[in-house]
Amino acid sequence: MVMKKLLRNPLSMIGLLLLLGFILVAVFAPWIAPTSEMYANDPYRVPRYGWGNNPEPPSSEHPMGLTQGKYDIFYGVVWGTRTAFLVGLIVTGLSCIIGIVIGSTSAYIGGKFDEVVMRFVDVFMSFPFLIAAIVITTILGRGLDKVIIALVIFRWTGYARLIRGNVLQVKQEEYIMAAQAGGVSHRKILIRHVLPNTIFPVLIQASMNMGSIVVTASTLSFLGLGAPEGHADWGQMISFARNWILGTPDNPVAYWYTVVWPGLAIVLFVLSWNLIGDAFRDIMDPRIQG
Amino acid sequence: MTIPNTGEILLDVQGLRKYFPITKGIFRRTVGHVKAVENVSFQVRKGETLGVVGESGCGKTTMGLSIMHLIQPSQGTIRLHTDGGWTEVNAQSIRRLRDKMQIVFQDPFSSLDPRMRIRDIVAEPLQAHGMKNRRQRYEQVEKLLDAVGLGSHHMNRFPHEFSGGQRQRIGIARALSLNPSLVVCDEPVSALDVSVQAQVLNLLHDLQEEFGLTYLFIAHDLSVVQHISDRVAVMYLGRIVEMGEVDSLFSRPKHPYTEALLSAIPDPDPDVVGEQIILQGDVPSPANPPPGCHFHPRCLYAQERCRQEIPELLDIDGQGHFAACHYTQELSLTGVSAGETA
Amino acid sequence: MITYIARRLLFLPVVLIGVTLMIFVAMSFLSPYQLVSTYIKSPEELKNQSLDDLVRKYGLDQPVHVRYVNWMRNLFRGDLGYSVSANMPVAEAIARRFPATVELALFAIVPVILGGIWLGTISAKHYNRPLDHLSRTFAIVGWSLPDFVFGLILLMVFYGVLGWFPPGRLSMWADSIVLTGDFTRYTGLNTVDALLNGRPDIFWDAVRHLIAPVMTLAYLWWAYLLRITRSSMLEVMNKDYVRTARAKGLTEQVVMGRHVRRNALIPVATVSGSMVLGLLGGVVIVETVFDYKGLGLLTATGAQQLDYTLVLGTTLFYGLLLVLINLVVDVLYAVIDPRVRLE
Amino acid sequence: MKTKVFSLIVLLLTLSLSVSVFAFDPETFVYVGGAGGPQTLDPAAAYDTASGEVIHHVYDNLFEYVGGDLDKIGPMLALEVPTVANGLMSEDGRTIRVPIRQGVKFHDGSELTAEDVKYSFVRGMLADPAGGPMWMFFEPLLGVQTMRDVIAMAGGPSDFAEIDEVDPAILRKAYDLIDATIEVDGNDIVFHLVDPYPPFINILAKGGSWSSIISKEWMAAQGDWDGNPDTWAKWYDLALEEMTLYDKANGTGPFRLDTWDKSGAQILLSRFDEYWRGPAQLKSAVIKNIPEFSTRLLMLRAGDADGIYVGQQELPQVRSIPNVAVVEGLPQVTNTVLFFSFTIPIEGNEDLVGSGKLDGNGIPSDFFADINVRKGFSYAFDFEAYLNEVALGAGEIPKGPFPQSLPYVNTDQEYFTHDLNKAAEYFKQAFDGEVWEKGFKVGIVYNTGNDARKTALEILEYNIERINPKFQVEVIGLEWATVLDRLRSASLPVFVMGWLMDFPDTHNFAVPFMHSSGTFAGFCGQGLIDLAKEQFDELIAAGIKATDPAEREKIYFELQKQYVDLAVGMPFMEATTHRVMRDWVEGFEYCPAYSAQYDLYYISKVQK
Repeated sequence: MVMKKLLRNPLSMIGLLLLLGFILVAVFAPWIAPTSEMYANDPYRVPRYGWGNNPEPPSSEHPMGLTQGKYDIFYGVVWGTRTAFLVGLIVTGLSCIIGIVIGSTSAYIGGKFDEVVMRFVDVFMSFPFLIAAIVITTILGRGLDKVIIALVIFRWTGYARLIRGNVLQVKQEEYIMAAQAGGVSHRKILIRHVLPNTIFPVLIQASMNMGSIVVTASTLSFLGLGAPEGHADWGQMISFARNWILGTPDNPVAYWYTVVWPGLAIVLFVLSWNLIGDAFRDIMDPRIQG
Repeated sequence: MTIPNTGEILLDVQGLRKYFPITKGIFRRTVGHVKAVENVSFQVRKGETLGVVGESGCGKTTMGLSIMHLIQPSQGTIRLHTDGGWTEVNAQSIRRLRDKMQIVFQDPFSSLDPRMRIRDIVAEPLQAHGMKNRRQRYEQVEKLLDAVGLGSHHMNRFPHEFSGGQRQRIGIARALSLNPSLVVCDEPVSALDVSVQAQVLNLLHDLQEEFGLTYLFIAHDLSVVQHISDRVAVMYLGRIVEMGEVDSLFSRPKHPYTEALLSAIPDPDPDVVGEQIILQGDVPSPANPPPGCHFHPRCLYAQERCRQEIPELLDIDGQGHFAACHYTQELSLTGVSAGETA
Repeated sequence: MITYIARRLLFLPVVLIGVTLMIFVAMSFLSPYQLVSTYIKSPEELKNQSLDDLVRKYGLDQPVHVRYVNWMRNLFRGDLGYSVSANMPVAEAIARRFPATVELALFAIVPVILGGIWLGTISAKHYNRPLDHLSRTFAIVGWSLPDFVFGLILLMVFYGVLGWFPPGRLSMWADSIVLTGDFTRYTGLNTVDALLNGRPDIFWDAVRHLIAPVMTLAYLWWAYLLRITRSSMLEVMNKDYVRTARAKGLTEQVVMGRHVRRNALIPVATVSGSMVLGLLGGVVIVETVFDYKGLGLLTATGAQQLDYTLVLGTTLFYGLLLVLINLVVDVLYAVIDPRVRLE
Repeated sequence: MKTKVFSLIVLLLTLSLSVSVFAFDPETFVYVGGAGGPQTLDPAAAYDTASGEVIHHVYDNLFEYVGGDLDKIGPMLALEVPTVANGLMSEDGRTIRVPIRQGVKFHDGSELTAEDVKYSFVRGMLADPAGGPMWMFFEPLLGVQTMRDVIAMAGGPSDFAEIDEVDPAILRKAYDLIDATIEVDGNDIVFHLVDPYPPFINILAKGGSWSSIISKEWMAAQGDWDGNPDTWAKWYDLALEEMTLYDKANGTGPFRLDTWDKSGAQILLSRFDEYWRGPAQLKSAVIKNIPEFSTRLLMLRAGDADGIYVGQQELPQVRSIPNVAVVEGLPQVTNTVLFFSFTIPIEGNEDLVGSGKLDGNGIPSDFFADINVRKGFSYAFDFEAYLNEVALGAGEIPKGPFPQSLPYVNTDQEYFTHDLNKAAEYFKQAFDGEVWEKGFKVGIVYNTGNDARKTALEILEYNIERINPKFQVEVIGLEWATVLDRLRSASLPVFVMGWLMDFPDTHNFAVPFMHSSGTFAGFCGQGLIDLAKEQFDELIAAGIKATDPAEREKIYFELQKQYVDLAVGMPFMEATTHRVMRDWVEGFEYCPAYSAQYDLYYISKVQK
């Protein structure tokens, strides 16, 4: 039913198609952009075609051109799709799980425990996210895994708060008491009754965040804290473009390809998630059912 | 009307209290308590139905939930007679006792998990009590549904596909699934249409006979209680103010509050114009109950003594009709005859 | 309500201690020689230097808990320590840099809110029609663009090509006036100070430097506000009183203006608080691109150089700010919406 | 609709107001540097280029290089350059007399005396802030490295935590030791060197922030040390910001320090009108720091900046900008080297050494102690590709550890070339053929953010993996802090680092690269330290004491040969530098010894 509604809405339709496209690219990356001989043992390393720094415009060999450091943009964009899904899924998945477990337990148990946990969440939320991410990646070192850790540490709190609010509401429902009266254990009540009735808004929120995680990761790349240099990662590809966006004085778009391709990938990826998420919200939101 | 079973006692409640703290200030200091249930003692005999009535907020639901240990009572002992012995109902024993005590909730819309199928809702207590085999469970569910007047074709549906009365039947089926001896019915029909109310009440009545159930039947409406109960307890501001056999209580109320409640029952015969007693004022806050008899500000017969002294709940006639009123002997209160209401 | 506020303030120290404790815990992962990098910032500075002497001199070999106790002790004396990367005491660095960020946030919040509401209204009015799709797509694109990309493009267009909005906070000539004694810096907000000093030229100069970063921030945040405005407007539009108003034959403009928008704005007002916070804490990139010397940039550079005294000081400050602003938002919420009661 | 039109008009008005007419200011020079401002402005503590940028213009030195030529030293605050020929330097080179120029004014109006000159050096040595440049005076004057060593010479401990722990009598004795090395004789000042030290005059020359001349009276007036032999310890090894000259300055230079606007990351300098050589043409100068290259570039394009810092790799982007002059190929005395650690700890180092054994999945601790391995690596590197593609031709391939612009460097020394066959030959001999047979896996490290060095390592990786498929090289970027930490325990099997001269003498490269106590020996493990002690230390000591140029040449030729023969490290780049400025900037003078990008004294702006 939800699917039908999604397909009927032109925006979410576009979103679904885009997402499908990205999934296909990610799955078939080894065929779309075969791993180069140069880095045969690590397909996520973008091959370089020269040791110089200057970008090179698209050619028949390099359909999207070479970006700063002579990295092949096409290869980076294709394999970057995998990285985007990987980072997005892991970060969203982990922070969702942590947030849901902590948030729902805290709300379900309530009382002093809830109070303590929420103060704990407050502490995490008191860090400006980007600064906190910088501190963590500076301490842990550069690398995608570190970025993921940093993102998870400061993302779960949002989910925890969201689900806590929902659980507090659902907790009042009589069916919870009914289950208790039926002798069902608290753990089972939480899993079987509380979570299924509270988790949906969190999942939608999470899907909306899938896209923005890629943007955040690219921001960290911009600050020199993202994926290791040369790793197929859109954020990094686009941060390679930072010095070239200005073009030359007589041709401001001289290096358009350095920013357009990876930029387009990010924008479309985020767009696809957001269009779906947006439509989802419209569908699920009982308030705007006219 | 069944003759009250004067046999053994199933549930024994002594000095039950449930206080909710009122906190104030920065440090959440406890500055007082809402005494939702205050020193309530009563017994329920095996096979009988004890009706509990009172206005909303009088603590009857809290009492029911406390007995079920769905909320933690503040004080008092609750004992259940099981397998030829007494078991105290407390936080430790309650898990074991769940199959002996069950509850039917007030709101059939909120008491069923909207995301579960009927078969799973009804089977859940079975599963929790160790019935591992899914087939067996569903067979049992089928029987239960049948017993409450629903068919097996309902099993795979979700709650939102049912009407209120049907949902309450499902709730009852769930309560019966463990084959309990005591069922607390927490206003099971108050959320239903009048036409459906009678059906559900009849069902409960039939089930009682079929399964030999004992009911603690909570309602805010005396007319509902009249039919199903053997005995009735009337609660006011957390205390039982009168308790007795249904006939005796209805025809010869011993407490002015009961009298007022009785007078509010609409008479089916339009020619009989009963004198209705309108209670003055609102129910006082249980956080700050009036001194003396809690009912005195609204009582037509209140005397000086009522303002100062809390009356004890005493057996007035030596035959199990209790009342908590200083002047119960002096007053002659009007009741209704048992057959009078529909 | 006063009790509520007091209670929340009571938890402030708990949060602040938690925040600083976390940084110290994170720091315990670092060796003294990693911390020395605050003083030797690059391989080129690695001359005939004895790392051990530096470790000893700055007490970097002390265990983390000892440093935490020392830091706390100094904190109670009002001393936040000295920031090597900022070349000044941490407290002074915050006092100097924060006004810049505040100024940017204040200037940004206006177009963010107005634009967001405008877009949201369009979307709601044309629910599920092309204009709705258009404005939402427009906003989401803004949200999907890494801000450094958009910022650099704006910088190129408005400074590189048109020469209108230069980077920095002030032009050179204005800077030299502001830095001299004749110009009193009351607030640290250049625009305000310029007006207070009766210098409209400096005011214009400051505004000129604010436009491009503000544009970047605005485009970034529009999607968020559009979303909220749109859904709350749709909700209100389905309400009976709005239907009644329509049925009465009121013009669409009146219905929208008087009934829908006003009621739909309550949730918008409540998210503004968190937006101010986001703007105060999350403008690192914009500050970097536009060389806008604010607190975010300072902290980010400090963090990258492992200047932990600075990071501690600023996170403490941000924590304080966050708790206070959230409190204000809660209270405002209760004031705006009579249905809300503060427990 | 009306409101929209109205707001549009307001907007347009605002925009038109905001378009300021570009104003050319011929008397102000704006330089925009990259990341990081000065750490301190104190000449005795400053050791970073950003500090030198300011100190250069505020202070003067005793000598300077004439016309930027490192071989030609002329007087500045001195009246004459001491030589044996003019009698100001003793035959043995250990006593150096320097007559001080009279009538030179400090910015506060006071006049320079010989006493000020002595104070400048003595105060610097006594303060000796950790990590500072003062070793350059301790070495020639006392033959030690730090003030701690001097206290030890005076009979005290050298490992004290606080200087108060040291007996005041010993402190006084330490003071006397230092005091005796510099003597005021009328208007002259006399240095007494413990041994001959040919580059001593270079250390004193312009470009070296550490030998800036400060005013004793003014310092005392600021509450700093007044020359009292018994109180100096109060100013010993203070934190940078606690030092008086941290953000204040009173020199004799052509510009005075107006403001160090720390929160705005800019420094304002203004012309000192009573400069002894006559006032500069520029009235003021602004030195800013903007880390973001694009922002700097746009400022240059717009003419808001007269000169900006541009990294080597970004150079192609500025070459074609109209009205911008790019001066390229400016010589520097520097060397970028690929170092090997001879003794690598295994534990906790698994990300780089793998299994820690020679089993194809790692390297043993003494992997690079085998000369064949080092030579294999060295011959595998593609020097030409790096020079031409990465450095874009800006520099030279070295012939050893000493930059070829220095004296006593053998430019005919035979050096490594890109030769994979030779590399294979050496790898086959390494560990008696075991390396070739089993292969290895090693992580080689650069500090993140340095793209050129990363590329150098990737070139190495690419070539080595082509030699034998069992050879696995992984290029790993580590944060600078981590690099520093792991350098200290010599944990990095292979790393790249550069050395920029302090003073133009071969000695300044021999020590860090080859001496057992040099900066890099410590990072290359006990294996190299032992080798250095045995083979290099004595030669290096002899080299600096030798006064006869022919003798020095012989020694340094030998050191260079040994370095290359033993493949101690692999120097691969002597980079030149460049300056990027608007073409209205005139009078640009360059000297490799300057840490400042421009010598503002000579600069003027002429609109074309």
